[in-house]
Amino acid sequence: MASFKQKLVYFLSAIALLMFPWFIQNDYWLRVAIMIGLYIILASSLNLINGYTGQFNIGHAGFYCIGAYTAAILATRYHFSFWLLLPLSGIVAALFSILIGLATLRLKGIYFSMTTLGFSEIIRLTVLNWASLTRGPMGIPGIPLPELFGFHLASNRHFYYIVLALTGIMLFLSKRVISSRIGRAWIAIREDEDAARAMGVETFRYKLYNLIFGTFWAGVAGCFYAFFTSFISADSFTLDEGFSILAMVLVGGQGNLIGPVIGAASLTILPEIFRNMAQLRLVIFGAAILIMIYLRPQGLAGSSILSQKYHYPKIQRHSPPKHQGQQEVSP
Amino acid sequence: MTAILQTANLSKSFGGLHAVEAVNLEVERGHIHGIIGPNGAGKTTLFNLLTGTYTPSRGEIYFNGLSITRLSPERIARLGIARTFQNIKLFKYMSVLDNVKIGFHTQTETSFWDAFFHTSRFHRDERIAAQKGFEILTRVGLAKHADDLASNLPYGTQRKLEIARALATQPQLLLLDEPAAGMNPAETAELIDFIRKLNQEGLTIIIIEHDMKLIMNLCHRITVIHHGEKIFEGTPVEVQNHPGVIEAYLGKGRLNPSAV
Amino acid sequence: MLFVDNLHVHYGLQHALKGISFTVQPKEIVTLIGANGAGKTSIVMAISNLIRKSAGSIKFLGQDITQSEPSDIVKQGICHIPEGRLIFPYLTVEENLILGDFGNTSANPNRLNENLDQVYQLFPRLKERRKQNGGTLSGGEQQMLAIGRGLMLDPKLIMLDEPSLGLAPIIVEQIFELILKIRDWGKTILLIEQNAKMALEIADRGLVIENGIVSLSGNAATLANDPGVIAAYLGI
Amino acid sequence: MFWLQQIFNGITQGSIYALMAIGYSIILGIIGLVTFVHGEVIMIGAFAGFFMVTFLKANFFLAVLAGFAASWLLGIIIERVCYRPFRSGPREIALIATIGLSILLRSLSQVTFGTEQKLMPDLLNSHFIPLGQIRITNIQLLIIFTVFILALLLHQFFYKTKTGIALRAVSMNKQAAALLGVHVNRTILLGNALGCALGGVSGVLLGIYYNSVHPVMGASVAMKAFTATVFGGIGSIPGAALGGILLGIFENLGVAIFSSGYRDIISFSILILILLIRPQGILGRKELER
Amino acid sequence: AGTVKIGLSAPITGNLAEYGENFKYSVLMAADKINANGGIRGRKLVVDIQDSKGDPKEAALIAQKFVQDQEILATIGEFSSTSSLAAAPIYERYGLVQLSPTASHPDFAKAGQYMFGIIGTQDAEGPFNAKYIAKKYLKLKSVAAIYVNNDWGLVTKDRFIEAARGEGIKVTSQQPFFETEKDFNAVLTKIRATNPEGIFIAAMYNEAALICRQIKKLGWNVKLMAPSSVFSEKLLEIGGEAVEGLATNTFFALTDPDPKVQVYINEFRKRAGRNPNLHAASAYDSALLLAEAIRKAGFNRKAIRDQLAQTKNFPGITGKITFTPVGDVVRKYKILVVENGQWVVKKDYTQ
Ligand SMILES: Nc1ncnc2c1ncn2[C@@H]1O[C@H](COP(=O)(O)OP(=O)(O)OP(=O)(O)O)[C@@H](O)[C@H]1O
Ligand SMILES: Nc1ncnc2c1ncn2[C@@H]1O[C@H](COP(=O)(O)OP(=O)(O)OP(=O)(O)O)[C@@H](O)[C@H]1O
Ligand SMILES: [Mg+2]
Ligand SMILES: [Mg+2]
Repeated sequence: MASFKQKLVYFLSAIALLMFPWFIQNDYWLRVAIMIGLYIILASSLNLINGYTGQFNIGHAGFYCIGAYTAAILATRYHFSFWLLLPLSGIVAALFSILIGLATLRLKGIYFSMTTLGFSEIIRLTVLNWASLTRGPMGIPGIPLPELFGFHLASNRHFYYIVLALTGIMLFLSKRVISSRIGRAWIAIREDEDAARAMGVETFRYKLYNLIFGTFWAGVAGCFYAFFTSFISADSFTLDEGFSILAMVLVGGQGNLIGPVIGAASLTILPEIFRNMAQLRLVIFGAAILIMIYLRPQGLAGSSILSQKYHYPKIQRHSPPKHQGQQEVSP
Repeated sequence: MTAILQTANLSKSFGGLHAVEAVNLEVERGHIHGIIGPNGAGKTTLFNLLTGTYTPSRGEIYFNGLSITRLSPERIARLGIARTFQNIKLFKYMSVLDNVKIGFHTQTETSFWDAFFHTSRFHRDERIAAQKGFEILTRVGLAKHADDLASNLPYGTQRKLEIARALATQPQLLLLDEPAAGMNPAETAELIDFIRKLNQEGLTIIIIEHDMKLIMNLCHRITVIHHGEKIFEGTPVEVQNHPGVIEAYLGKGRLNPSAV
Repeated sequence: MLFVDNLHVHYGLQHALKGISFTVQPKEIVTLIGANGAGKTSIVMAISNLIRKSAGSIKFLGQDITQSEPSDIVKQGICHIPEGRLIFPYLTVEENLILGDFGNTSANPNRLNENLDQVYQLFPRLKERRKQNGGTLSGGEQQMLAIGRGLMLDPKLIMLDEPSLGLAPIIVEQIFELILKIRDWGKTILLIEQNAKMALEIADRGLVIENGIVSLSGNAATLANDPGVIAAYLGI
Repeated sequence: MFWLQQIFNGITQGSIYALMAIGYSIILGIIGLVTFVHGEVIMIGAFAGFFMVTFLKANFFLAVLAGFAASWLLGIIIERVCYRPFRSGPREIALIATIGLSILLRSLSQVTFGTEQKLMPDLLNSHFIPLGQIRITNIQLLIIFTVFILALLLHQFFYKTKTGIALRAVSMNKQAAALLGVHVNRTILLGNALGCALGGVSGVLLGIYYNSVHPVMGASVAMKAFTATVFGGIGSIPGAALGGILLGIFENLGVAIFSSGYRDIISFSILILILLIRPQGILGRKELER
Repeated sequence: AGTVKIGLSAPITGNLAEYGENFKYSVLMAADKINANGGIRGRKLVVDIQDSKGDPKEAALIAQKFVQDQEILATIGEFSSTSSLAAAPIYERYGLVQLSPTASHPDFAKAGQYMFGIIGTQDAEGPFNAKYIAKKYLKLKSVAAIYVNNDWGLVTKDRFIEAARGEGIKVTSQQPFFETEKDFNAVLTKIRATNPEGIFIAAMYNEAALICRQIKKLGWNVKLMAPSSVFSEKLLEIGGEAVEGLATNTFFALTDPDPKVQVYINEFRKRAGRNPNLHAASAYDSALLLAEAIRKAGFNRKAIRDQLAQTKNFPGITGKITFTPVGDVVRKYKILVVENGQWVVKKDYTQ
């Protein structure tokens, strides 16, 4: 149970987040804040997969893409409402993850990563090729504004509160799952799959659950993004997009809930701060990533557990030969 | 007395190597059954077969009379067989208590729904895991380490934790693969007492060990494996006096005072 | 030939070694005994410079090797056969052995083959399994391989970390015989053992490590009769 | 005829993938993790070759050598910046370092080399060599030949020389290697530099084959290198070579049968299918179960 | 006496940086020229340059930044139609002009009252290419198309193919490729099997040059044509002999005797170290157009938009610019052909 002091901190930050649009009378920074929220959902959902079960998904953008296109297509052609599409897009993304998972979850390490990468590209290229469904490279413009009780949610403020709520719900539910039997099973799988099975953990099933839960939120994020920008195209779901989500998770610190939040925030804000650097902007951004991990290798918010992992001395004690052989090659 | 575990013609080969060859094993309920044999004889492979980590090339395994031959490790664990590993396989970056809590996986049923809304089932499950987990830790003397990271424990203590974790699954049959490896004689003596106590509480145990003091002190029956085949089975006394076993395994005992 | 002086090691906040000092004379067998987690492994790891020392110095044959690269320490003639064996799982037995030659600085052009033959003679089992991947060997076979690999180096000092771990009694017997034989070849041995009784039987001197300090040291026979040692490490 | 030509195109393209994959596979083996900076390694190699050719009027071999040397140096830098400082930590950290360095290098070379595509002169006076009915250029043949020789040499190196065995040993267990007298830092440096240098050579070949070099040319080809490596099986040099060539063939057949839009869809799908049947890649070693 | 600020949103870094750079040089040149002549209504023109990396998401973010900054009166950008379209809803909602020098997607100008494009849409260019280049100049009876698989490439190809069919030209094959591709052998071998007389290459100059080279390497003698995007010195440099005879169209020519064009070309060469291409010229005109509109309308976003919409026969270096009611420009194209390694305007075929 959270201590009183912790509760107070939660309460105050909740107030601050709720008041934020009133402090900041600048729609640009508000938009940046919305993008941060979006990326928090994406990075946190990826962290659920990579950080908690140790599967190394590097094609998260694929699920994000599915969510966005599901929402865009159903909203523009069949006039589904935003509120229905939020969960629906998540479900569609999760359905795809079941497909992928059934086929590939038995693969280990890099091989699993490779299939997620391949999947992400297959999705993007299919979007580009299947013009009758997705308008191909033309993208889908004119995604309508969400409505609430007949009232159009048009302003950035509205979107801010929507994404704030989504992020909150996502983190809250994640926290609850993580600290339950399910989350423990996930972590056990990350630590040692054989041992987890010997404890009766149906590792395949739990990895699948994990993938479903993680990708569901990527789908939800996709739906939010589609409605927020009102125009989407395949350009927004490249491998690079997937890598930058991954970078957020790692810079923030994986395997704990706050890490990706901080990672997403800092990697979204940094490029904005460097805006005036013209051509040097990305040079500095790259350098900044390097500096951040030099300063805090376990991630900006690396948990105490992971930092112990990091300070672990050169020899892993008593590690059996299998592990030396197997783990060497993993992403 | 009835057999809790039986194998018929159990075999496993890797490429051309017959690691386990036509082994017929029968373990009585309530016994401590020892498995000994030279290095590379196939003992660990046998355990891996019994727990579903490997699928047999031939033969059958029966647990409580039911065939478990091709079941997955997790199914077998649910049926009541728990094990420890020769190469310790703890959940390194989890706390000691959390390691044991995983053991309750099969006895709890929190679903996503329960976790989201903290239903009564969730609370019940968490209570079970925490309370019983702590009980088990207390029993093996690890309670004071409950919040430590498993990987920070000394080697011998890690072995204890592995046993504790296996016990948490509430097994009928416990397989221990070299539990005394890396322990000094004093610690081994402590371990012997502990295993005996578990057995007296009704747990059937199969144990692989090279420490003859432990084996001879504990086991009701001993199976000797050599080159994947069962070469002898009998009581400790019979085993110690069997010339084939002495030649293949025990040695002359000249430099080996730990053998009783 | 080996001087360890005031060695300190920290793991994070944990102070694992708190000022260990001892020496090893040429051609003797010195054994380190102690409970689990007493710090025995940490001592040899620190000597090989595989873990960071917080303080202390180590001299070997008059040379200061406190901060030398692990690979240079090997080349000075210190062979460390680690706990857990650390076999290369995807190299064949023979390739594993060839690697043992890496730190060998002798000028003899045939030394590789000669040493290989010697090791195969010592462990016929390894010869049988020459082409098999190290990772598929059984525990005992891996221990043999690890020792054989160390001998390929033709070292002056051999540090063995629990060589009997997980071995069949008959093999343990052989390994202890082997240790004596290796000493007879003129090598110096630093032996870590849980099986204190056997270790003290073959050793010249012994050190008892407790909680990161040397609590007792002396002649092996004397230690074996010390009531405290008997109670704590030799069992009933 | 049409198919033969397509397959042959695939083999040529595949040989370049193969060379990149071999380099990638060495790095993957020795460092033990995916690197995201390999595209920039390839690009820097290509630029080194380009500058050699345009400013020093060098010939083919010097250009290749320049690519090799430049990327070798870059390999050393990468090892110092991305791998060594984080060797004792979880490997994801090094991975993010390669992402950072990749962004940095790519944009830095845009700033220094200019943003535009550069023309790589036709060094070899490309012309056709008639071979039955299919058309093959001398460059295609040279590329295939170079890759073949390199693959052979590397295989010998890794299995027959002590340094090669040491490289493989270090890729499995650094501590154990150190205990045997292998200078681990130096070996890792060597392995990474070698893998990068091969990337540099493939960069030069790419530049010559397509007559152009570009600061952003790396990213997409590096993905191919990664794909080919996994396809062929991690840790196997012949596997990486085979993976690269098969990838090239599948891509070209994919275009021939469907359309260019489906090129990567086809090759990724085949890759995933193959991994389902052989989870360790075509020639990859099966993981030990112990 | 204060400043007048306009925004420029362009890919300054990232994969499209090459194109963004052209924008930057030209727009800054235009600003310098205007300021040298006393600025706009006595105020100095300053350009706020923001880098979008070519990422639609960033383009939208920049749009938000621009609309927020009350000093910014109008903006130039984006390079690609995708990015321009992603930013369009924001410019429209807040009422700020987005004038794209290059977006030729027919949907772009339609995306709102505040969207203007001056490159001319493919609705006009496609028919010109089919009728005058394919049919009249090259006298093709059959043609195949290879196009970059993005919105621009697709539209360019579609409009051309439609028009070509209308002219009675047989279309034998249409094959897409992706921006990052370098190896066109497979596609070309495939197209070649359909045996067209000519090939229409809907690509930017870099890729077009590589495609021509690979066509040449296949030993394939086919007539080459392409949309105006290939007009660049780079095409000649990278394409070499392989682009000889390639026909395209333009409304901006380096050989244009108009002194203001020549002044621009010289100045650009001085700054960038190379000749300007169509994109660059178009960006220059965009800046001049905005300056003119601001001069006439005053410092009000809405007024500037209204003024811009009424632009008639504005004398740009790319020809006379008149906006259609939607916000597009109908261009007058000339045929442009590579002859002896030079771009040559074909007078006889001028429309
Ligand atoms: N996955 C595998 N692939 C190939 N061979 C294997 C595999 N697992 C075990 N073996 C071989 O099977 C034989 C039996 O091994 P096992 O581990 O069962 O021996 P063990 O009796 O447990 O020995 P120890 O007492 O040393 O642990 C050994 O020769 C070993 O090399
Ligand atoms: N990598 C590590 N991280 C944290 N603590 C460690 C680490 N390695 C060892 N320790 C701690 O340092 C102390 C000494 O360990 P060491 O391995 O040297 O003991 P040992 O005497 O060799 O024990 P064993 O008989 O189990 O091999 C122990 O308390 C152990 O928990
Ligand atoms: Mg075993
Ligand atoms: Mg130890």
